[in-house]
Amino acid sequence: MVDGRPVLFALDWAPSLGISLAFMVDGLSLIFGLLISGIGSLIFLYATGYMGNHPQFGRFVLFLFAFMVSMLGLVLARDLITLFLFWELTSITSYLLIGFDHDNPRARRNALQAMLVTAGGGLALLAGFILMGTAAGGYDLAEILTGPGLQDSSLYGPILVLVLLGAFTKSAQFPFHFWLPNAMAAPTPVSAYLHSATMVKAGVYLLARLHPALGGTMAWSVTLATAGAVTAVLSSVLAMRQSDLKQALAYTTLMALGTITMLLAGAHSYALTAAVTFLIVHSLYKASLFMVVGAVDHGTGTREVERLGGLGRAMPVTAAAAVLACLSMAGLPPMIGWIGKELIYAGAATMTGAPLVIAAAVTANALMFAVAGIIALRPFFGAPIATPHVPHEAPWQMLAGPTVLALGGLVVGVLAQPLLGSVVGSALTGSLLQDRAAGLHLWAGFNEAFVLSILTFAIGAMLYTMRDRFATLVDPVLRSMPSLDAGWDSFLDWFRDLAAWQTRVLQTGRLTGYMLAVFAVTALALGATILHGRPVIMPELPRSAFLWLTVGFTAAGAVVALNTHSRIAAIAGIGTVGIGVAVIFIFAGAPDVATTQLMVETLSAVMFAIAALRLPGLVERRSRQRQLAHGAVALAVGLCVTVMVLSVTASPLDRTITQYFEENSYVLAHGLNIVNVVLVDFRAFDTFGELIVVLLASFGAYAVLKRKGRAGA
Amino acid sequence: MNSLILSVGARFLTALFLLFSLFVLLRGHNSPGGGFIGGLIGAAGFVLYSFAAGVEAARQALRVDPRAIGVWGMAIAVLSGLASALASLDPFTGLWLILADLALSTVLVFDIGVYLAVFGAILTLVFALEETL
Amino acid sequence: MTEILTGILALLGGGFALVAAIGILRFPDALTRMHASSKVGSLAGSLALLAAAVDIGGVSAASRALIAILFLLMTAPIGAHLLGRAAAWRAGQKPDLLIRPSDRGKPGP
Amino acid sequence: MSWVLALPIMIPFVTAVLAFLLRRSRMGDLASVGGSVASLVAAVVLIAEVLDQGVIAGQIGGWQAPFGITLVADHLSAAMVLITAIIGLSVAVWSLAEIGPTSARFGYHALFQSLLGGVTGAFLTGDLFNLYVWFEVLLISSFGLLVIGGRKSAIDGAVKYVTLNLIATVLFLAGAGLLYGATGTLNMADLRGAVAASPDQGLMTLIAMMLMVAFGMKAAVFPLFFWLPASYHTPHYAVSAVFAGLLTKVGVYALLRVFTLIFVGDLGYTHEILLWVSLLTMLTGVLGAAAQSDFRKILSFHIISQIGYMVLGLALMTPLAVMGAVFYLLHHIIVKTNLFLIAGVSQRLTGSSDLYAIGGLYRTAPLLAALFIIPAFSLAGFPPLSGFWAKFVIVRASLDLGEWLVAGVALLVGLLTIFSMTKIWAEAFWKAHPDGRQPALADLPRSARWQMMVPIIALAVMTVLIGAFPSAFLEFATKGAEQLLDPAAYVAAVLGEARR
Amino acid sequence: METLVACLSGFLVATSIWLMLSGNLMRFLFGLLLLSNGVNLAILAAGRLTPGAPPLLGAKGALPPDTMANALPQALLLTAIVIGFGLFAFALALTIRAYRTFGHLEVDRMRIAEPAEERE
Amino acid sequence: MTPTAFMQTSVTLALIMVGLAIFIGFIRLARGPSLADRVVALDMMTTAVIVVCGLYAVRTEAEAFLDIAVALALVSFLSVVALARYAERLGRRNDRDD
Amino acid sequence: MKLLAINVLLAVAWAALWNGFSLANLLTGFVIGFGALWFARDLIAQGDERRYFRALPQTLVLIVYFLKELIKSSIMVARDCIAPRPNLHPAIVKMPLHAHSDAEIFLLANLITLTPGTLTLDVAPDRSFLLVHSIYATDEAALVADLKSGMERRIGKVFRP
Ligand code: NA
Ligand code: NA
Repeated sequence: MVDGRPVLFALDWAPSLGISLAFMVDGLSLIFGLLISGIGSLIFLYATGYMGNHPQFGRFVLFLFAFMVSMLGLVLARDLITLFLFWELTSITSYLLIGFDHDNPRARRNALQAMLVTAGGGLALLAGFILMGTAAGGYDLAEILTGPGLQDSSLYGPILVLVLLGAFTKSAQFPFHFWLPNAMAAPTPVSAYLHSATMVKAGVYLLARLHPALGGTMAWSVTLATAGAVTAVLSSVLAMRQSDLKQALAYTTLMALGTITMLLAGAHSYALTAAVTFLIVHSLYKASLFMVVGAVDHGTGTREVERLGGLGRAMPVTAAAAVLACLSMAGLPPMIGWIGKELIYAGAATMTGAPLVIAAAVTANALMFAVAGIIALRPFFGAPIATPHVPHEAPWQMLAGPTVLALGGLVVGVLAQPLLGSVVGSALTGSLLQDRAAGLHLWAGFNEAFVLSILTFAIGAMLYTMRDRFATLVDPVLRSMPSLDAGWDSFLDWFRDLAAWQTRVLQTGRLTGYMLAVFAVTALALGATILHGRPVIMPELPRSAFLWLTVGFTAAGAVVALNTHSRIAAIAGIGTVGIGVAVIFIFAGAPDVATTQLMVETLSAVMFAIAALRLPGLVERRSRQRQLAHGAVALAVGLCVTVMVLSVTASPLDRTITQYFEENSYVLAHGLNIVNVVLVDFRAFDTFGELIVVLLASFGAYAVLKRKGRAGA
Repeated sequence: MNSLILSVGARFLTALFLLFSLFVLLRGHNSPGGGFIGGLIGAAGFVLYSFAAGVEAARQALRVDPRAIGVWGMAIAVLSGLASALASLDPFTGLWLILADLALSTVLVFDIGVYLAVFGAILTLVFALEETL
Repeated sequence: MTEILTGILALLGGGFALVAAIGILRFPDALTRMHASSKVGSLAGSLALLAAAVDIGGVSAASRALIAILFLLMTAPIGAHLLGRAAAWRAGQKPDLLIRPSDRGKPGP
Repeated sequence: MSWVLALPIMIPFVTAVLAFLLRRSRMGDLASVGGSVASLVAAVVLIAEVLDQGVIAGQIGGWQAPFGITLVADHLSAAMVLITAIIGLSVAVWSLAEIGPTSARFGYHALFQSLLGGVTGAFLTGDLFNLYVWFEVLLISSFGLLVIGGRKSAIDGAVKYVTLNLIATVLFLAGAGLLYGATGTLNMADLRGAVAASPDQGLMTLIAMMLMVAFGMKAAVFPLFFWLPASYHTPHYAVSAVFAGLLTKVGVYALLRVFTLIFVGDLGYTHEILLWVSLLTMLTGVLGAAAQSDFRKILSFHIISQIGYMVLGLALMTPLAVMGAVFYLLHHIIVKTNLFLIAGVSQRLTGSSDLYAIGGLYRTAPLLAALFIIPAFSLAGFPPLSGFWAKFVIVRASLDLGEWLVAGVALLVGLLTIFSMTKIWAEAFWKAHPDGRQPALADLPRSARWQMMVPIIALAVMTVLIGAFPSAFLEFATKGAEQLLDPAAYVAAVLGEARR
Repeated sequence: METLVACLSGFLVATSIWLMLSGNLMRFLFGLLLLSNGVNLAILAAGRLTPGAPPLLGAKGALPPDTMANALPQALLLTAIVIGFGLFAFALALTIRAYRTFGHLEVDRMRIAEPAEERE
Repeated sequence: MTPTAFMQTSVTLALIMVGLAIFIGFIRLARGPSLADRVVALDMMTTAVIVVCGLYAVRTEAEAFLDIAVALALVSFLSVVALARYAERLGRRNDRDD
Repeated sequence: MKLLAINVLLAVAWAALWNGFSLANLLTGFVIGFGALWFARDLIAQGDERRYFRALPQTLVLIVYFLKELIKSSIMVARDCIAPRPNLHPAIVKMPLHAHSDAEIFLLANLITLTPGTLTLDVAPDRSFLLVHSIYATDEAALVADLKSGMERRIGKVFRP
């Protein structure tokens, strides 16, 4: 037990970085853990019915299980980096799950979208966690939460921004909400799981978890309330307008997440109790409804609400579950949804900016009421409509989950306080506040919240009945709004264009451009450094006429090679340079070097003469402009080299090593030719490498000349 | 290259190049020369031969694939470096056997390795170039 | 005495080298220029080497100088012959007299 | 002591000789694998010695430093040698499946082993000119390996690779020669003192910049990286795998060594430049990858962006940052080699490396898919894989210094890496093969399947192990960084306490 | 003396760069040869030029009365020359192969490996 | 003038003459016009290096420079042979003049 | 050839006796050895081998002749090099060959080349003539006659009994 939090497991993971692989359980983790594992088991059961004969079902179960474990790890983590580990694992596993239908390009695209948005947020979160670790002096969550809080830290601003980025992307808060409906590309069990108890709740969990450390400031409240409210209202409007039941559910998920986020903006126990309770509410009915929609899809072959009707007779169990779950969603008593909604209003009233928050909550809840009506009534009641298959009830595995969860909503609604009271309470006292939690009661008295509930139902009922009018009113507005999803595509296109442009500019495939860049960089690096450091230069002209002549014809030889169109003239010019350099070697008292130079020069000329037979003539193709640019760069590098050599020779040479060679060449190495002794004894290792170079050069040349050409990239 | 003068000249000049290259190799420790220069000169001899008689004839005269000669040179150089292990000395430490005026050493063996490697490498290069059409 | 001899030989060597160069510059075509290079040049080299042999003295210097001269005299004409042949062919001088490479290998008359 | 240091360099060359002499039979292949095993043993002995004694140094030919050539191994060198041996063995085994008798007859194994020898020499030498020599050895081996497959595109790639690398090499040579002229020594430990004592610090910085350009080119940093994406996708896969893993790292290693040991006189100038270079390298590399649609080309560009992280670690020059660079270096070699090997298997199974022309691996080659995930997500920096720790340390080091921009770029580049990795995943694995082909590992001959998959699995296991149990590796890297930032032990091991 | 050699070295480097940038692979080879020569001169000059006595000891290792030329840079140069030759030889072979592959030596028109054609 | 001074002056003068010789040879090399002209010039310049070696051996009293001359005298003609071969083949192929 | 080897051995032995391998010692040894061999010629050399005793002096004669020609004509060419108006008459002439062995033709061709003013361009495939380029070919017939009587005759003396 650490500060009342039972430690599950702790391991020094990267002690030098202060990171441990540690887990703990408290009320908050417990609620999440129960939802994750409880709903998770039902989802597994459901999946066996839904897709048990899918050829890749094994992989599916593996991914889903990995995902569940990741979620559990996330909510149980006691170390920020541990938390981040599981946070990222949920991104990977959800990526694999969303793209499970991998032959479908849409699924792949949406998986990528989810991945990039959540992983992008994840990276922000990482930075936030690192800063939190720096500000709090460690990554241990228990210590951070019981500590003084980071609200006064100089890093608070960046931390907040980064953590919220992480949480909002994961929980699909506006403006990062667009990935979530697209994640419907996943098989229904995945959607049911991701959208109810897991993935999207991770962000909410994080906000709740870090509330004590980061919450309570103006920035926190305003940001969370605004993002939450906008998300809730916008997504509930959108939910109304979906014809695909699954899409409709997806948008209601956003509404719920928005609401919870909005409530987490508050500092008072009512708001937080509401947040936690509504989280449970939502998990129960949402998982149930997703599974219901899956069952409808399975039983009829469609999820389009316009093409469904009167299924109640053919699919009675599904219908019952749907109705029960929708009651909870609509917030009607005696479902837990009622209590949740009551608490929302009660909580909202305690928050700063209460009127606005309440208005948002009422709007969203009324819309939710209408959506619940649509989902519960239209497919199952009224006149039967012909569907792609003849409607039939799903197998029991697919019914167990929705029924159990829908009934659960009823049971915990009726027995709210005994069943949930202590759990919610401990979540709050343990994790969020030292304050007491509010009670969970079906009847909390004739209060403000009750009035708002009635108002909600009234507006909701009106919206349901006038849904066509609502559509004509809302659709033009929605159409005129920029679609973030389409924006995502254009963003990606822009990004790809940017990448392509950059690559076209840099990686042109033109070697001269590459070389020019390299030499220009060299000139710049050396030139700027010369100006920066101003090395000492000591020009001192020699008097030897012979040396002047030698240098003169050497330079002239280079000039011949410069622009000639004759191969032989170039070879001869370079030969002249070789001769000149050899003469300078002679002049400098280096017979071995001069001999080698002359031998190498001869063999180079020989090889060139052989090669020239197999090569075409020379042509200068450069424009005048290019020639100027190339000339400038060439001269600049040359000048830098000269300056460097001059400044090297400006001060006397430390001859310690040479003296050692001179003194010991004979005594210790039995040789009179010091250069050779250096080569084969003092620095034999250089020579060893050198002979390998020459040998391998010949191997490479042999291969390049003799290996038959093969096409292919 | 069809020239009587060249082919007669090449016959003895190749031998002369080879002889001279060995001389340069062996006295390199005390005068200008050594394995590199020696190898270059020796190879130049066979290059001349290939000019006069053709690459095929030069390869035959050489008997061994020049790449193999080069690799043997490398092997000899490695072995001379490893030899000092026998005397528990650092790698590439010269072991000397000095008999009066005659000095035999692993250092010389190393230089012979260099010679062969350079010799083989250059002939590999030139022959391959020659055989390319 | 050896010093004066050395000096004269050196001067001659340098002088012949210079003369050869002037010949190469002034003579009218490649074939004539070769006369200046392969002969006067070899002579210049030999003289300079002799100068060194005389100056340094001793067997080893002398033998090196002599060997160098020998090598020079052995190799220079072979190169000159091949180059001259190539130059003549390329210049197309008196084509009726020149032996084309395609004639080679055929049995003689 | 010197033997412990010299053998890892010499064994590959002995192997090269044997493999060449046996090139016409299967024994040549086996010699290469056997020699790689021997190298691995030598590398393990070396690192054990280093762990036991700290920095160790030895003299070639018994000539004391700074007169003879010194071999030195500190933590960084020893680890690089070990990783080189691991990569060498893995790719040697993998090569058995890819390299046919023709390439073998042209001396593939000899070139390959010499490349490893050159790389190892570069990591172990304590002498600047000797470093140049080993650079040349590995360079010329890489030339040979690049063209040995005989593909037309490889010739195009080789033209760019060879020309640009030759320029870098000459710059290195010039820098080394000038530094000798300015200080009178080539021994790197000795150079530390000599450079610090030089009266002309401006000149020291100038030479430092020359070497920075040379090593930067080898390391493929912006804007000197062009040769890499131009060529790395053209040779045998085994060749590009070993290139990807090791070659650029030698450049990074050289930067890391030289700019911590020798040139520390004007950090505000040299390391500031490195900082900007690293940022641009990360960004341009990752953007380059985003523009590609070829498996290997994407991977090639990612080498560049990842090099940026390592250079960044050096540029920041704090213990944590340098530790990050060291860790990054080690982790990335394993991961990048493995990705290229996987790309090779993918090409073999699907018939192409063009992502738009292949697919279907997820459905019918799940093992390969699973094995791709590991290095791919490690590269992108996902926990609990090795790349996460590398990225974590670098980002934290940047944030610790208040370098927001740097950290932001580092994170952004991580995200864009995910973009590329998921692109490969979506196109090569998830998408169905456009020809309806059903690529499966069972298509490979039995022997090739083992030869290809065992190295991949081994490297993936290493990636996971480093990620899952990072503490030993992090501590190792920390120790390595400490040695780099305070080279007293290095200098003492080479020169003894007395000199300078 | 070093001054003049330094200038020559810089000049050779400049000409070599001009040649390398010409876009013709054969000219690149010319440039490479000049670059090696230029850098070799730089190394020689950096090791200081002592005109005269070569670094050879007299009989029994006797040191000559005057200072000898610096042996170490000479050894480095020798290594550099030979390595440069090897690299040049390979580049030459590659040039021939490139000509056989592409039918020309214009590097900017060698575009098999990259860039990939634009994909619609 | 002492004999020693005479010798030294002679060597200096000779060196200058050789330097001039190489320079003049270079002019022919640059001008061409035919391949053979350039090769002739190159050959002459190589021979001039032998002269330089001899003169340097005198100046420094070092036999080592003679060793350069020996090697050069033997090997340098190889490049003439190779270039002549080149010229001959080109002539046979009737390529354009070069 | 055998005799030459013996002669060289004798020279070396002579030098060794004098305790110094100086050039002078070796040369003296060679001359004395040659004399000794000549005296003992009936004992050690039969028939064709005796050619050595004629060939060696003829070789010396040839060398001296060649050096003389080399210097003489070098000066001639040198004069033309710097003369304000060089007296050049370049032409290619055909020089009929009497020599037939490879070595003989080789030596002849090369010595002609080394002698300034003339340059061997090629040997006829049937070895019937040499192509010689001369810059002093005012009279082609005289030139050929000169070459034949000078160089070719002396070489013949060395090679043929
Ligand atoms: Na010559
Ligand atoms: Na790499």
